Amino acid sequence: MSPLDLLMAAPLGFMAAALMLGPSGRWLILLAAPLMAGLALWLALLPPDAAYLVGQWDLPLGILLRADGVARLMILATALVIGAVGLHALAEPPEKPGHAAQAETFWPLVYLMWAGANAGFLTTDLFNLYVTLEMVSLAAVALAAMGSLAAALRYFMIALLGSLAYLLGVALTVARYDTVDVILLAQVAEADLATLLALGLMTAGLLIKAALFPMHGWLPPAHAAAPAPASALLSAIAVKLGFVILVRLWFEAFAAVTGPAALHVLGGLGAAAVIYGSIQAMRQDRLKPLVAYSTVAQVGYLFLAFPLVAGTVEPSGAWAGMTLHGVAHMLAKAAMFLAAGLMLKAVAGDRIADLGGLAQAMPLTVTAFGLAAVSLMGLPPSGGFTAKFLLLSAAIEQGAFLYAGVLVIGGLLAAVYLFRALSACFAPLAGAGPDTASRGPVTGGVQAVAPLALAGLAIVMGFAGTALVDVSAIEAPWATPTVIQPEAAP
Amino acid sequence: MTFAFDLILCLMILGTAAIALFVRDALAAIAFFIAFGNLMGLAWLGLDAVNVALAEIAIGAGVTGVLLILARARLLALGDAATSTGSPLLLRLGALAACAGFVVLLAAAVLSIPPESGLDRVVAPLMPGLGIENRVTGVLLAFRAYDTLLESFVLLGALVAVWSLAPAGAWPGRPADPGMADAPMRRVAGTFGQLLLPVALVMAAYLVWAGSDLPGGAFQAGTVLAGGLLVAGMGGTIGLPSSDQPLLRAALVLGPVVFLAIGLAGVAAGGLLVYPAGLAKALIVTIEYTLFLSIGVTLALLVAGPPMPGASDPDPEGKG
Amino acid sequence: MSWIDLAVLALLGAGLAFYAAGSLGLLRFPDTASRLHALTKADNLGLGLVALAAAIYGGSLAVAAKIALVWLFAVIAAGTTSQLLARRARLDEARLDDADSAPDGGLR
Amino acid sequence: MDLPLPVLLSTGHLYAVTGAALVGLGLYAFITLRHPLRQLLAVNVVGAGIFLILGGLGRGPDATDPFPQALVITGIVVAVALTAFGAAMIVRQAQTRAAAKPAADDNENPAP
Repeated sequence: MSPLDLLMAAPLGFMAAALMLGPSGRWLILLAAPLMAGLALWLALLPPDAAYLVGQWDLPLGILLRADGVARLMILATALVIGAVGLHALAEPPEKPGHAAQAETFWPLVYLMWAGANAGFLTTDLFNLYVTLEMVSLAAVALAAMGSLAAALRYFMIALLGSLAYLLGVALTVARYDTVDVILLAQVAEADLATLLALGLMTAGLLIKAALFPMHGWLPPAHAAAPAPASALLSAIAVKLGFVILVRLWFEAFAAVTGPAALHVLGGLGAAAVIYGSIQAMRQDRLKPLVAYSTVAQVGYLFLAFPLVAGTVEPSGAWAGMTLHGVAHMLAKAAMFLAAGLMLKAVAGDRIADLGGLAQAMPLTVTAFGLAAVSLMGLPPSGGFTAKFLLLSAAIEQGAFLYAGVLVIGGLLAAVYLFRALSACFAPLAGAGPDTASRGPVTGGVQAVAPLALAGLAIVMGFAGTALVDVSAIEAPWATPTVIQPEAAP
Repeated sequence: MTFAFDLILCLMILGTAAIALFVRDALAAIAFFIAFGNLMGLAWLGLDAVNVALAEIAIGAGVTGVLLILARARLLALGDAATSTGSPLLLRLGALAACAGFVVLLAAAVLSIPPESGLDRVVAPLMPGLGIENRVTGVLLAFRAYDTLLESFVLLGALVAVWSLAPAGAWPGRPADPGMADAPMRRVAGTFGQLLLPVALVMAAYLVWAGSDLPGGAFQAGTVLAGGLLVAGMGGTIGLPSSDQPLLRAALVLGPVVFLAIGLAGVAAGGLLVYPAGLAKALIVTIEYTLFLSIGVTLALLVAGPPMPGASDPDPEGKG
Repeated sequence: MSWIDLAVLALLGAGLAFYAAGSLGLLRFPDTASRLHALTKADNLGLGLVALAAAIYGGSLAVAAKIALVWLFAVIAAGTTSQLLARRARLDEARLDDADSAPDGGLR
Repeated sequence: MDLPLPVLLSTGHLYAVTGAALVGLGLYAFITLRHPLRQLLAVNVVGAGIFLILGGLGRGPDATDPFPQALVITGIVVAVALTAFGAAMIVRQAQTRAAAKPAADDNENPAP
């Protein structure tokens, strides 16, 4: 047994078990959360060259699973996020009142997303990635539909278009190179029309899934309307798989084909996303759209890092900054959506102005929101700070002052919109509002601890900086080209 | 097949596609889509890909067609005729220019790649080790079994996603009856269903068995089973099952779970989805038989849609 | 060209002629009943002739038996659907006589 | 019965180019059509076009590559799964909208 297969098999097993158990399938999360966290930890501690061929069928035909640094960190963060979100959802039902179907189907869908995300982070096969992408997208749309059917339908249609663009790119790649393996492609890819079109199509499709500006239109309504646990999973997991596939494409499979100009297009879109998303977040009156637009901005940083990684011969800093930013955002944003959900349940409205008095009424939850905000703003000491610091140093080192400026301004803008929400919590009750007694219970319990734990982890990441940087470098494409030599087929 | 045949077929494919996309009336569009799917099946025959031809006609034209017809009927009952309405001229012109340019680019890229069966050379020498002849089945159930394993869970997940749409108060429950409301029509369809369901079962079982060596396989067979179940359901031969029936749930997860279990058992022989020497064919056939059953039931329920309130029990016998 | 090829060609030609006639009837006849009349009669015969041609061309009893099964099921399916279509058409006519009413699901 | 047509393209390229044209047609329809059910149909046409590109370019002189064939079968199954979910969402949305409207018309009950 190896965590490389169990990380995919266990959630699928839980999915089937949840379907068999029906309404009581929800309790499975008590088993799944620690088990998956253990498996993810096991994966993180594997020797650096951990990889194997499924079924021992050799490339180019077979499928290689590989535990590189990105996969290790993403899978660990996924386990922590889904585990915490699941425990939260156990205590705080995710469904609309009376929707027994949602209460029951929530769990198999979560496990499907879990399996898809883990399988996607581990595989180096572009077609296999298509299937995992669909696992995650399907679950994501269904979870979004639990909040608003209209927003989910829009998300679905756009995601479908993204899938098709990606699939068309994969089809051209298969035809051109007779392989869809990232590692093999890196050795043979040439800059001809078919290859460039394939890369362009795959990139366009994945940018839709990753919700990079200006393809972000579907995200705010879907994420804002979904139930809090679903929003947390959408922002933390669903968006990240698209990003990781893009990393595989741009820095590995087609690294020899991509030019600096194209990388700067991605970086420029990322920079625009940071500014645009932040400004939109500042303009929101309601809490969940604010948090959703913050995702649009935070996704921008991931792509702003692309030219920084490619712009130097020693990209370990920028690479780690990019990866750690992804991880920190997963933890912090999931924490923030869960906290926001609890806060909105406690007050009557959904506006930021309605949050007055919550700091006294539910201190744990507001603390979680605040800690997550610290990481999202990039204040020390937090994972967000480590990531942004690494990116900023890379930008300054390379003389990319435009990107450096966006990094700084983005942090400031995040501070503006997040402090607005936070200070609303500390504001006294609005005069004519309901009295404090009616402001919901002072929730302790798992539902309040889960976001606090996630936000705490986002902060603690800041203290584990060097260790995480080392993990992120495992089998990174720019590192020493230790070509993976899996055991040959019998 | 000659070039002339291929050319005429391709033109007919494009023609039916264009009508299916742009005709005003939704039912006409779906009818042409089904014709388009059947012609696509012919195209796959022209490409000597019989496995895909079967899948395309059964799933691409058949199941998708029924799915769309049923959705259109349910929309029509709500007063939504799903007619295509024109969009602004400027949008159409812009889209036309963009799509035409894109097609030219795509066609140029396609023409720059010489058609060849490159991986056939890799697949062919590996087949004797599996003990089956059908290379496509070999790829689906051995060399790329991991894709197929995940895909079987995608299908299951799609049904869960459809179920999640059940309105408040309808869970657990049955999908809205897709059957004929008119009693004489129901009788006619019922007679046909009684005849077709056993035939479909036999036919599907044969398709799985043949799929080892001849064109066929679990997906094609599952679709045939789904077709039989649907026709039987429309005629009232079998009642639609309630979403919480344990037997139904077991039928749904059986195939994917057996596949997963065999995959994990492979670890004993060296790794995920490794088939021990000599056992490959037996394991593949086991996977395919359980998978086809689950696929059949899943596809039928996918077409039927989410449980709805007031979908009463039309037939107490439950489902087959 | 052997006499078998000739027979196959002749059967195919006759089958296609029936199909063409049936399609023409479908397009030109005024009401559903007569359209169905043209379609089912001509198509069943056309299919029979084409199937016969294919069976002869296949040259083995096993192939011929399979084609016979295909033909049988196609005929049963065609019979069923045309009955359903005819019933549907009658219901629609009755409803039109009743005066206009709410739109209704095509499958019901 | 070879017609005196010049063979402009190999069989594989002919089908692959047809696939490319289907992708373009479907994409145009997806952009210009307003009704989600029609968009879903357009998506299926685009998918069929992509599959045809895969199949056509896998067409060797004497065999068609089983690898793209298997990918196409996987793709067809994923497509029908997504189409079913999409159709169900479209119908449910229409039903919720009809139920939200006052019962002015007699289409109130969410019939199949």
